[in-house]
Amino acid sequence: MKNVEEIGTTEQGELIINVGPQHPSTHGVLHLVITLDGETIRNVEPHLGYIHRSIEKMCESLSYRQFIYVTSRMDYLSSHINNHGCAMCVEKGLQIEVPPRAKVIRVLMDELTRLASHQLWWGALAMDVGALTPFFHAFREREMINSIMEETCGARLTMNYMVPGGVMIDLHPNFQPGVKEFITHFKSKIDEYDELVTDNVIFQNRMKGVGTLSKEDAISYGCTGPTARGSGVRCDVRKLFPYEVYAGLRFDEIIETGGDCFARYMVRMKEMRQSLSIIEQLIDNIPEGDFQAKTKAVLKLPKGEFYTKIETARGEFGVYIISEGGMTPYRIKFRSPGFSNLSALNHMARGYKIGDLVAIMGSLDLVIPDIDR
Amino acid sequence: MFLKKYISDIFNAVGSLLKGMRLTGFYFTHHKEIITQQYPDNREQLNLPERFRGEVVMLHDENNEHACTGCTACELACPNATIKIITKFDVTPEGKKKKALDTFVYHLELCTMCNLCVEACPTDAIKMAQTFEHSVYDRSQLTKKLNRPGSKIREGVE
Amino acid sequence: MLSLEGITDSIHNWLNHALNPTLAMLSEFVMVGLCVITLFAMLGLVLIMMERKVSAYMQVRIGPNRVGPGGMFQTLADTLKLVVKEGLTPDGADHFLFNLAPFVVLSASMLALAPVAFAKGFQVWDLPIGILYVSAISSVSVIGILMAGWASNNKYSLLGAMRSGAQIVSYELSAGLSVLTIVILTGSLRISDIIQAQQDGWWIFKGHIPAIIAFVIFLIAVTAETNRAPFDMAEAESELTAGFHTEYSGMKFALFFLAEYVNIFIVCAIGAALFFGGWMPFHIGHWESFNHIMDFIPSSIWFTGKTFALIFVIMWFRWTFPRLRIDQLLNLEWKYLLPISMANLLLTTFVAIKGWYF
Amino acid sequence: MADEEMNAKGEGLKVKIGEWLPLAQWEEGPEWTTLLVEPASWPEAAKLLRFTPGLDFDFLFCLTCIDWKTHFTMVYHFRSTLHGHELVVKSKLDHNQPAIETVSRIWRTAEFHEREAYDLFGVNFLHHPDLRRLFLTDEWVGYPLRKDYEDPVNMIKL
Repeated sequence: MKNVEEIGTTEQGELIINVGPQHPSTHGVLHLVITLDGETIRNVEPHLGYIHRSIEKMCESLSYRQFIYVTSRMDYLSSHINNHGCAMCVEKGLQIEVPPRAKVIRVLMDELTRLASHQLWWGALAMDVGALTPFFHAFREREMINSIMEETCGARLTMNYMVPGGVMIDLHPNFQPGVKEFITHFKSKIDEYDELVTDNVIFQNRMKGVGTLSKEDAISYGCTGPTARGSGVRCDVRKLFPYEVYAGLRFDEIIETGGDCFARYMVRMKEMRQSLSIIEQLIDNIPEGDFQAKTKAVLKLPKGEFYTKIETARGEFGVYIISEGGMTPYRIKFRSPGFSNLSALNHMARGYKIGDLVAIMGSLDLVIPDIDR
Repeated sequence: MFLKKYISDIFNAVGSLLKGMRLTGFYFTHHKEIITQQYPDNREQLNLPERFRGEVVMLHDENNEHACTGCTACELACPNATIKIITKFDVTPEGKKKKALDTFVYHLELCTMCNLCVEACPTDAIKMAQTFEHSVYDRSQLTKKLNRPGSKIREGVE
Repeated sequence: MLSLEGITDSIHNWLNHALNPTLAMLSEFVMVGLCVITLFAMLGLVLIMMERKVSAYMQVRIGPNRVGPGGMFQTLADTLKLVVKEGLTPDGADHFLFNLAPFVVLSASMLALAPVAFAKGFQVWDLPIGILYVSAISSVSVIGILMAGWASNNKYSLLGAMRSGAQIVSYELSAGLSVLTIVILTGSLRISDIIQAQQDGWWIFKGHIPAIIAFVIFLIAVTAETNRAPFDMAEAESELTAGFHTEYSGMKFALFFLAEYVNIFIVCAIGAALFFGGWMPFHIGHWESFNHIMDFIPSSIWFTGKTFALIFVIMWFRWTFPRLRIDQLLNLEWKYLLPISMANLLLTTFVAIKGWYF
Repeated sequence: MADEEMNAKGEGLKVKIGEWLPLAQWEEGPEWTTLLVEPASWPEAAKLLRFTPGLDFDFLFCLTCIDWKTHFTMVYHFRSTLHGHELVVKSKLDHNQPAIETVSRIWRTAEFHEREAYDLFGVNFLHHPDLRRLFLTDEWVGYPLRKDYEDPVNMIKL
């Protein structure tokens, strides 16, 4: 039998373990090489690229109408918001004024997507720390949102509903009743979420004081979204650089100062309630009118550079289009929130236990296609 | 003081655990809450919304006529080269040559159901169908010809 | 009547009558062995089915419902699949230990079955130190787990096995101490004595506060000792993929699985014997008529009911709680359970000396 | 944010940076205040941008590279979480041997973003702590996001 030295240890006798690319808690094909001293983590090194499709290169050969749908495949849990960001960037280049109805529909869809994404995250996080039941409870509510999406957009996950100038199809007549039913249903269920997971003493012990990220580090590592807001950084694009109708809405930017997994957890839990309130404010106030602005059949962005940012469920998603005036972008850069958040993982996980690594990854809400692009 | 905190800690912890157990206990006893859909059995009750995007189909009326002019707008709109339109030249009664559709080739295996082709079609010749059970035993079966054999363009569609 | 009382005696008498004592004993061995193996298979099937149904209902699902009526034969089908599956041994593994480990684990749980009283007068071996024997044997299974983890030549397995070692060694203590509570009240280690002592009421009622505390600690400790969630450190599928049995497949994996469920059954049977009177019907003091009515329900049904109720509670834990971290797990034992059970032991001694129990 | 306000902020920034970098060059962009930096002076400029009171660009939210066939342009997007102003820094790199000083010690997020740019564009970041391929395998030949990159296997021409 081989001795331990031959099977992968460092000079200090630390154990090197591959977590992933196929591992139950990496939620995809993330590959982490972790160095362990007993149960304690000494180093985490992410190896990326298992589903790198070079979407940025792909987009260079797609027209401005076509490239939007590809971005659903990046952060598939907030595909609406990704599409929205791309559509906004094209509109900025073409100076298209989006009709008010389309704006409201877009915001509604964004918030529903955010809710669905956070629900899945909640279930997956609970599963990571070992409770399997919340996963199914989360999917029960997510299913309602998916059905609403399916009815209006025609698909459940990669909707491709946003087009430059508005949305593809008008809202389905069942949309408003469906969303209202969902709101009443979810309001009671979100309290159950707290009962089942948030208040649980085991869960709190697993999350509190684990994976702390200070405010300075969060900024330096470029963290955005709930990850940074859990460390006390104001970074909600909806508040800092309001787009669409967010400026006229009443909602709070959730800031927690703990910086640990529990703070990030609470940010997302509270954000779900904020999203609910945004949807409530808008659902009865959808203005009448066009759902799409008149656009040319072939879109050509003027020569120049265009950057838009949008708040996805994971953080700030940036679209950077460099146009040479042709039918296709000269270069596109997608600033994905997960990529920057992941870069802080090593800093956060060092010194904690293996079980904590799983909890930290869960609290970062990583979506691997978003990181790999 | 330490002992008091120690004991109250234990009681709070047990209380929070019991709260969770009450919830799972509730679902254990209330079978009406079950949301499972027994999929292959409930095909009859399964109502997919009319907008659901399953695959691209071409609409044919009772005279086996469609509305496709072979303009290739869908082919250009498609991001994945899913659609290939082969055109031919028909001779109109006036003796003029006119471009018409010969074969509408649709590669279902490449399609991402993005609906851009349907949006692009000027004559509403194609639409999205609600079928979703697309599995076949051979990949070549996924390449489909959407216009039916012997079909021709409807009168008056330009 | 479903009562098994006397059946064993008549078989014993008949065998001794027909054969010479050695042969009689040998044939009894064979019969008991066959019974235990059958029981194992049955327990595995029933408990896995139960687990899947319990989890399904708690997770708003239906659970297995395709094979047989209501999915009853699902586990049978799964077992069939596992039996015909190839049992792989990894290249770098220590072949001998790797293949031995599942049998060690299974034998340990088989041995622990000996003193369990299934019904009135239906017990494999009523040895005078029954309780001690069970706690001793149940720690043998950790050797099997360590063996499996080491021999797999897989770092996940090794970590799982090490965790399991630390965990079982520490939780033995509080499990043992909580068992001692009842031993003090009864004054005997023999299981049949403990059950007889509950003729006028179960210990959980008769022993009031100390017994209840001991019961709660016992429940937590045995959940940990059988490696069940929320203490499933050794498996921890979201951290260590599958822990010590990562590399096992086919029947060898099935043996681990089976041993886990049989262990649950045994600890719950012991728990039922200690705190709920085992096969003893529900008796209240000297209400002779009430006790008499209760006696009409056969003792085997009492035993099964109590054991399965306890098993259900342990399953309920699993499908509600998140997993603890390894250091929190040890903290819970050394900072909470152990001091409390020691204090409880003192309290029990005091109560027992003063005779303040019913 | 209104355009006038943005412009005012941009002008203010220009003045402030001009105090520290007298030779600063500006590019007229539609949206951002854009500072052009020579690769040689980038290390000092980066420190200035990060640590000068009143500038405090502590948040590097986007780092990318553009292949202009004749040269590369590194683009850094900065924001100050204290003051809320934003700045774009561009640096022109040689096409044959693109190299620029790393900023991963000033902004930790740059470590990953620079590895990405190295991986996909082949820009050499000097003194980077761990400059390796991030997405692609170590044996990969070429830099996929360059305009002259050809890969007959993985790239499908439509």
